[in-house]
Formats: sequence, structure tokens, C-alpha cells
Amino acid sequence: MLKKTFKRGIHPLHGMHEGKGQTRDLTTKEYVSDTVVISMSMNIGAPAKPCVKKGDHVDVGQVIGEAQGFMSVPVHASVSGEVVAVDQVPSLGAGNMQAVTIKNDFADTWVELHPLGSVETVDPKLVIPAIQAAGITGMGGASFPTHVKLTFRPGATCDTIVVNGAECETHLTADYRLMLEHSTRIVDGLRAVMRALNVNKGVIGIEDNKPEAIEAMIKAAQGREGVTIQPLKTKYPQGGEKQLIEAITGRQVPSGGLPIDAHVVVLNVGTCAAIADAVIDGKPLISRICTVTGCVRNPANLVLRIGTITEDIIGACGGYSETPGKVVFGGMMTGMCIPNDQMPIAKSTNGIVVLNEKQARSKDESPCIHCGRCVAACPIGLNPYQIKVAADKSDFAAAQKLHVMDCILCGSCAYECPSRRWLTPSFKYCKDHITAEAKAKAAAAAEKGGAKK
Amino acid sequence: MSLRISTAPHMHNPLTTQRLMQFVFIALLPTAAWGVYAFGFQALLVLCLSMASSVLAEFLWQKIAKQPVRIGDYSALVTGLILGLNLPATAPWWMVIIGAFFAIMIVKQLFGGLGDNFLNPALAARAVLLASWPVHMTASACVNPTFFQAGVDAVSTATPLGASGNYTLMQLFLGQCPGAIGEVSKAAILVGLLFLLVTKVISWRIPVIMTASVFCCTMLISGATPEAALAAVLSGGVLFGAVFMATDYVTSPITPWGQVVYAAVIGLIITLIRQFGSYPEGVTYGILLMNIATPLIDRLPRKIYGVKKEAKKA
Amino acid sequence: MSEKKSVGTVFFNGIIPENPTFRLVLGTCPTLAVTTSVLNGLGMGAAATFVLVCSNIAISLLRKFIPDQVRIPAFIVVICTFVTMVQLLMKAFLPALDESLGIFIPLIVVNCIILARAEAFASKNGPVLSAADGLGMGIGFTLALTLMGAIRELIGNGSVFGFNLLGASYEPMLLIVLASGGFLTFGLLMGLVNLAVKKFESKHAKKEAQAA
Amino acid sequence: MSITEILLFMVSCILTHNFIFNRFLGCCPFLGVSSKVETSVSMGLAVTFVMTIASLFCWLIYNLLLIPLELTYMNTIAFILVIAALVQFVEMFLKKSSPTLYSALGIYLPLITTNCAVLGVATLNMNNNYGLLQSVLNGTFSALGFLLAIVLMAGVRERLESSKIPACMKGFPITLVSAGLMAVAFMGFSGLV
Repeated sequence: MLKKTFKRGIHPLHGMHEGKGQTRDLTTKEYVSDTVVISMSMNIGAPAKPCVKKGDHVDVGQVIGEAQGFMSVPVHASVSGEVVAVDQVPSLGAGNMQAVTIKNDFADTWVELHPLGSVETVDPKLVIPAIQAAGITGMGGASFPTHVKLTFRPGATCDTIVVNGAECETHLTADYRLMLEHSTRIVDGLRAVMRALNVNKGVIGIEDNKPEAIEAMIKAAQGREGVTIQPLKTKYPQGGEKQLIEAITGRQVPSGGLPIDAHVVVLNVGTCAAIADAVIDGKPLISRICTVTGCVRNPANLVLRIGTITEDIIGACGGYSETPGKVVFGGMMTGMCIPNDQMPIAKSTNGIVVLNEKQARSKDESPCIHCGRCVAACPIGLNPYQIKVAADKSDFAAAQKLHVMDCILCGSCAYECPSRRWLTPSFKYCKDHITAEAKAKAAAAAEKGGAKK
Repeated sequence: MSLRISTAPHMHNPLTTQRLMQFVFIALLPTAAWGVYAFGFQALLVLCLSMASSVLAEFLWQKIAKQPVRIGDYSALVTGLILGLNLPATAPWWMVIIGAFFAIMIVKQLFGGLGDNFLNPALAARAVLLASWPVHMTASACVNPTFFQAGVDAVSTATPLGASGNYTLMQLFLGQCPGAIGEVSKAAILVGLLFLLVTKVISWRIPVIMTASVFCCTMLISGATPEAALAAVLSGGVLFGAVFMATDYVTSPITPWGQVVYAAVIGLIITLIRQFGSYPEGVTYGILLMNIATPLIDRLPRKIYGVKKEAKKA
Repeated sequence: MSEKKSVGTVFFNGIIPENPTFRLVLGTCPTLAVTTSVLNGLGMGAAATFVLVCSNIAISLLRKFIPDQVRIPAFIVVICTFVTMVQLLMKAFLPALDESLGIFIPLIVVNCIILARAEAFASKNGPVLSAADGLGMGIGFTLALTLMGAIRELIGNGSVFGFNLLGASYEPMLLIVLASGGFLTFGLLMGLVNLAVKKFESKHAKKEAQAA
Repeated sequence: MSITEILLFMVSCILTHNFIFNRFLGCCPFLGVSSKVETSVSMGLAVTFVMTIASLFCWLIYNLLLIPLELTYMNTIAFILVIAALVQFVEMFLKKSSPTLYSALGIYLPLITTNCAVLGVATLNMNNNYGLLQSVLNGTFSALGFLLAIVLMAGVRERLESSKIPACMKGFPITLVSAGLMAVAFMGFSGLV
């Protein structure tokens, strides 16, 4: 089959199987810890509001945080047991957030579920509410509420659902294992969405470094209406939304737009599986597959309850094999560092990579030698070295003129830079600053308008 | 327990600036070795002196300007070696030192050091030396007589262009001809090119297009036969320039199309100067002139994902 | 111009603090073009000084009579008259110098120093002060040109005023007397002057701080 | 003049005898107005415009007025008046006829009066006894050489903006050194024509 791809991009850890060798052949194992800390803010948008209090008994799947408005999803208990605390805990990148701590009684008693039956026969109107009720957010990393993604603004049309099975991030094998072990579930989820949106084309894109997954998915898709599997070249960031759309449909998402502007919706394979669980079994999202790799004694692909604490997870993998320098949630290219191993996993945590001291050491920037590797790497076609000059001078207007807002923060340029310049961090800083500025401006304008009235 | 925190990405391609410079240095060794073999001990002296003074100049500047000393990044060493390879083996010692200091201090450090110079330091220094002491720069290339069986004696032009037609293509290719230390053996240069391509230090674009451009322009402008055009490519510093100097990261365009334009125009200028100019060789000037145009070439618009042309104007 | 200036300060102002060449960066063309030897630099400087002093005095005297709207053309005509005088005098008495300065003698007309001083100083001050200003600026310009000429002649020719200083074995660096050498020498010299001024100022500031 | 001659003359004026790098004419605007590529293009075009007409008018004045009247020693004064008047006239004309062009070139026009390149080209035309066509071509081509130089310089200077240049070299000194190095490169064209 023809392998598709996008322009430019990089090959991190090429020849080392993208760092996935440690875990790719390990079947998933269930691990349940005795305490979980479930954050109320695991999605982009409004955090949920806790609706249980200390001392309450909860069952698995019970709503413990209520959604606040449309841009929000409910949070469910991932274990059964007693609520021991409802308090503020540090969260990744956003200060302190409310969280519910549950002591597991290991009874695993479930709340009453409301299955909707087969995805091919379910009433399409019920699918999206079921997705919201199940608390599903993007499982690939961005944690955008899925029901919001599937609700179009007026006038927008969609003709293709793209399912992201590229898993281009290094070290991670969670999606790979999911595709091997739960292929049918993924196709079910895709079918549910296709029927809900009345779209008759669904494409699952998978990088060609996962031939077994391609094979398994082709088998699972046999006889399913409108579902095809598209092998993709192994190249980072193949799993980036925009790159995936370019590779599979040949279209480009307009600058500043969303995939729907290219008439496409992109879902992660994990999200699809979660949708299938929500529709067929009525189960909310309470667990996920997470790859634990790097400097741990027994790297593994674990099925973890949402809210499991990192320390317990590492313990389940035999502990650290070296003194840890950095622990990264997600892959090496885009993952986030956690400040300590008390951090619980969220719905989007697809991997935990432990780096040793040496790998964690940060490098000093040396002068840009204009080698052009960043330009050759950028999947968007930006000139990262120029944007960096503007960013270093805090010249945000110039950075914006150089299209810094189109940067997807994939890290390709920074990975390739022989001078170890902090390209991606600078661009993130620029983007955050420009977004904040625009928001402040809009707020000020709104206030002015309000005052006039 | 304390963990380090940083923003993504958390890993890097192991290729560092220092490693890149080391690779360039290694790639230069075959042609340097041939130069020393062909021109004798004198050539070795010139090369060593040039490298030593370049590194010294860099060290002194960074000490005096109270900057972190970065001579460990090999860039000064590479500049020194390229400059040395650009000189005739007969170059007097003081000229080598002046050239090296000029290259490092004025062309490079005065503009801010590594990455900020807009001209190739070694080439600019060569052009300055050529303008200042033309006699020494074009003096007889002292050819090791024991080696050359082909009967090449000391010839008084730095490049065989002045006496074109005196050498067979094979002699030109193997380096049995006079010239600057590093430019004579095209075979050794090609070995270096191969190394640079395999290690992905440079892309094929600039060297290939530049030599192709010289070939085509020679045929079109001078109306030369393909053999003569090939001789034009193999004589003088075309290959050495195309592989080691036009490809200098700092002073060549970054975008692929920019590199194509850059390399093609260099070839055109070289041919024009060779054909009509008062200098016998135009490689130095062709590359320097396009170094100057590089900032403008880098301004050429590129296609950005999702950005339409009309939208850009508005 | 409420503050009364002494002739002395006005005079010295042009030589160092507001040296037209190194500090104000005016009149760059002749600075670059004619400084291939000391003699040329000196000759050019003298010619420019003459025009500068004369035009400053003349404009200062005429300043009450020149209407504001046409002052620039009027200044140019005045300057041009003196330039033509210099041109003819030089042709008659110093033909060799005239030959080597060539086109840059008539171009004194558009030397920005002269017009700038006419506009900025002579049109607002009396003849004595204007003469001092013209002389100061002229000497500053001449000094700069002579210095550049000396350096370029020494390095590029091994001589100063035509006398060989560096001996027969010195191999002159031809580049310095070529066009590019002019730019290089001027740029490096200006950088050095800036460095020196900065050092001087910071020392001065330190001393003042200590005194206070 | 044949086409070949014109072409050679063009190469000579633009590359070999470049006004900036070879003749040192027009250095003030070259150093002063070359910090941005866009403005330097405007300046270069304005100079091209004025130099072309100035060459024409100065030739006419010199050959049809000064020579018959035996007032050739008045050339400098005549030329500078012609140029000043021309610049004034061009400015007024542009303001009326093409406001867009005026807004692009307008602010540079008064500067051109004292651009020694303009007076220089008129004087050179006179000294070399060029004919009418050659004078005008000399004006245009030399100005194009100026345009080339100033745009290249602006490109380099935009790049230097982000460089770590020593404090004492910032501004004019580094620009002069850059110009010097560029002149070295332009020496490659010597003897081309």
C-alpha cells in the first residue's frame, strides 16, 4: 500500500526503533494502586467542580466532579473506596488545582451503567451526549474535550474522520499496544463517531514502523463501512494534527484555523477506544494505557486508573534503575517534566519516561551558525532561526510576522539544532505572550463596550 | 526528591556545532595531505602557521573582549585550515599570519563572532591578501619535483587557468598541477565531499549546482566544448570552493531554493570573471559576492503550511 | 542661543567633541576618496577649511537678508562661489594636487559638513563665532583626513609625506590605498575613536563621582 | 552606441566602476539610509530617477548654454542650481501626479540635493566629454549601481542587527567595515569591461 507523509520533519532516534524497543513487545498489564488523586482539571476549558466530600464512599465510575458548562467534562471515580481528601494539589503547568483523593477498597464495585448497544444500531443523536457524560477528552496529549470537537460551529462541514494511530512520539508504545490488543474497539469508536456526524469516510493512519498494528487494524476494519487503514511513513511529527491531515487528505488546515476548516476531524486511537467503551458499555473514562519506560527496572505498558501516582507506577515497574534526573509525562519530544514523583496521571498521560542525570542535564545555548537544520526540519515551513532572533529581543510583533503563531511546538527544530538553541521554549513563550496579549485586548475592548452601553 | 524541569524537547540530535566543525576538519584532511605531499614541507608549514595563528587570534580576541573563550568549537581551526589551503605553498610567513588575524579578528569577531560574520572569513582574508600582495599570492607554486613525472615544473600562476590546456583532465583531476595548496587535487576534494555528504554535514545542493553552473555557463558564454568546460570545472578552485567554502553555513542561504539560486549565480560570476575579468580566477569573488547577497536571498518568501498567498498580502 | 559661547569653546568643539568626521560622520565621500596619502588629505582638508570659514562668515553676515524659504539654495550658491574660487586657485597654483583630488574639489559644494554648519550654526550666530566654528570644524576635518592619510600612506605605501619610513624590505599592503582599504581604515579608526572616547568618559565620570 | 556597447557600459557602471565601492560617490546616503531593505530600495529608486534627469539637464545646460557663453568655469554653480531646482520640481510633480510614489520616495528627495553622486555624475559626464545619450545612460546605470550597493548593504545591516557586535563598533564603524569588505568582493569585477 502507498505510504503517505507530509513535507520536511525529522527522524529522532532513527535506527533505535524510535526508542520504542524497550516496551513495544510487552503486553499490557493492569496495575491498581491503593490511593488515587484525581484532578478536576484534566481538560482544556473549565475545570470540573467536586461533588463529593471527605468521608464519602464512591463506586467506580461515579461522578465526583461535575462539568461546568459546555467546554468542560465530568470527572469520575476510577476506583471504589473512601474519599480521604478534597483539596488543592499541584498540577502540571497550571498552578494548584482541586483534586479528590480516594483510598481504594479494592472491591471494584461499579455504579449502574447505561449501555447503548452496538455502534451500528445506536441512535446517532445519543452518541455525543454519551461521549460528554463519559468525560472523554483527547487521549493523545492535548486533552481537548471530545464532544466539543465533534460539535461544529454552524456552516462547518466534515467529510472525513482521521484517526491518529501514528504514535510518532519517541519511546511511547501505548497506542501501539492498544491497536494490537483492542483493534475492534478502535474501529467501533470510529464507527460511532462516523454515524453520529453522518460522515462516511474514516481513515486510520499508522506509521510504517508498526507493521503488526497495521495488519491488526486492517483485519479489524474488514467489513466495516467506510473505514480504511492508511500506512504512513515513519517521521516525526507524523502524528501532529496538521501533518496527519496533510498526509492523509492532501489538504492543509488554514493558518489560525481548526481541522474542521479542512473538513476533517482528528481523533486519537485511544479516544476512539474510549468512545466505544462509552457507547457500547456505557463506561466512563476511568483508565488508560500508559507506557512506562526509560530508567526503570521493568519497563511496561500498564493499564492505569486515572489518578494513579507516579511513585506507585514506578514502583510497579520495579523502581528506578538509576538516579532519576527528569521524569517526563508524554514522549521526549513534547512531554512535560513533572516536578516530583507525587504527580498523578491524567486522562491524556500516554507515557512516563524516566531520564537519568546525564540525559537530563540541560545544555547551554551556543551561537546560531545558520546551518539551516531547523528550516529543513520545520513541518510548517517556518524559519525558526529568524523567529528565535525576534524572540530573544522580545519583539513579539516581528515574531508574529514570521508566523510564530503557526508553530505547533513539535520540537523538531530544537531537536536538530547543533547549537542547542532553545527554539521551541522561546516559541512557546512567544505564543503564550501573544495569546495573553490578545485576550487582554479583547477583555479591555469588551469592558469598554460594556461601559459605553 | 528533586527532579529537573525543562520545556520540551527533552532530547537532541547528538550532532553538535563542535562535531560538525570536527567533521569539516576531517573532510579537509585528504586535500591537505595531498597538498603537503605535492608541495612539500613548505606547505605543511603554511597550513600549521595558518591554523595556529587563527586559533591564537580567536583566543586573544575573546580574552581581550572578556568573552567566553570558544576555541574548543573548532571553528577557528577550520577557518585557519581553509585559509591555509587557499594560499600558495610559497606564501611568506608574515602574510599567512596577517591573513589569519584579518580573517578571525576583522571578518569574524568584529561582527560578533561565530555565526554573525556575513562573509566567509577565510575567503575574505584571501581576497584581501590577493589585493594587497598580488605577487606573493600568484607566485610560483613550488611543485615537488620528485613526485611529478608528468614534467610539470614550477609554473608562475596560482591556478592552471593562466596556462589552460597544458594539463590533461586526468592530471587536473588527480592534482598534478600547480595551484593553491588545497585546491589542486580534485580527487581528494571529492573524498572530502563524500564524507560531508555521508555525515550529513552539508546537502548536495550547493556543491552540485555550483559546479554544474560553472560547466553550463562555460559552455554557453565561452562557447567551450564539453571537454573544455569540464576542464574549467576541474581547474582552479571551483571544486574546493564548491565543497568547502560556498557551503559555509553562516554565509550561505538557509532555504533550499535560496541555495539553488545562490549556487547558480556563483557559477555564473565565476565564469564571467574568468572569461572577461582581469583576475585569472573568480571563485573567491563569486562566493564572496553571493555571501553579500545571502541576507537578501534569505528574505525570499517561503510556503508556510496553511498560509495562502492572498492572505499574506492582506 | 541664550547662552553666550566663547570663541575658544566653539573652536575646540569642532576639533574633538564634535569632530565632523569621526563623531558627526559628515563628509564621508572625500574622507574615503582622497586619503590615500597625507598630502592629499591635508590638501583636501585645507580646501574645505577655507570654504567652510569663508562661507560661514559670509552666511553669518548675510543671515538677516536671506529669506527663510530660499535659504538652502542661497547657502549653496554662497558655498559654490567659494568652491569655484578654490578650484580655480588650485588649478593655477597647485596643479598636481588638483589632479589627484580631481572631482572631489567641485564636490566640496555638496560636502554635508559645510551645508550643515551653515544651517546649524552660521545662520544663527555672528560672524566672529561663525568664523571660529568654521575654523574649528575645518581643522577637525583636516586633522581627521591627515590622520587617515598618514595611516593609509604608511601601511599602503610604507611612507609618510612621500618619505619612506619603513625601509626597503617593507612590502606595502596595497589594499589599504584601494577603495576597500578606505572603508576599512575609516571604520576601524572610528571604532577606535569611539572606544577611546568611551574610556575617557567613563574615567571622567568616575573621577567626578569620586570628587563628589 | 550599439547594443553591445550599451551592455558593456552598463556592466562597467554598475559593477566595475560602482559609485560606492569604486568611486566613493554618494557615501552619505549609502551609510545613512541603508538600515532597512525597504527604505533603501526607495532611496535607490529616488536617486536613479533624479540622476537620470539631472544628467540630461546638466548636459543640456553645459553644452547649449555654458559653452556658447564661455562660462564653463561656472559649471559647478550651474549644475548645483539645476539639481536643486530639479529636485524641487520632481518633488512637486510627484506630489500632484502620484501620491503613492511620493509617499514612498518623498522624504528622500530633499536629501538627494546634497548627494554628491548627482553632482558627481554631472561633473564626470562633463570631464569625460560624454555625448547626450552616454551622459543619460551613465546617470541611470551609475544610479543602478548605487541602488545595488545600498540594497545589498541594507540586507547585510539587517542581519547585523541581531549580531553581537562590540559596542564601540556599532552603527557607522561596522557599516564602514562591511562596506570595505564588500568593496573587496566587488574588486572581483575589475577589468570586466
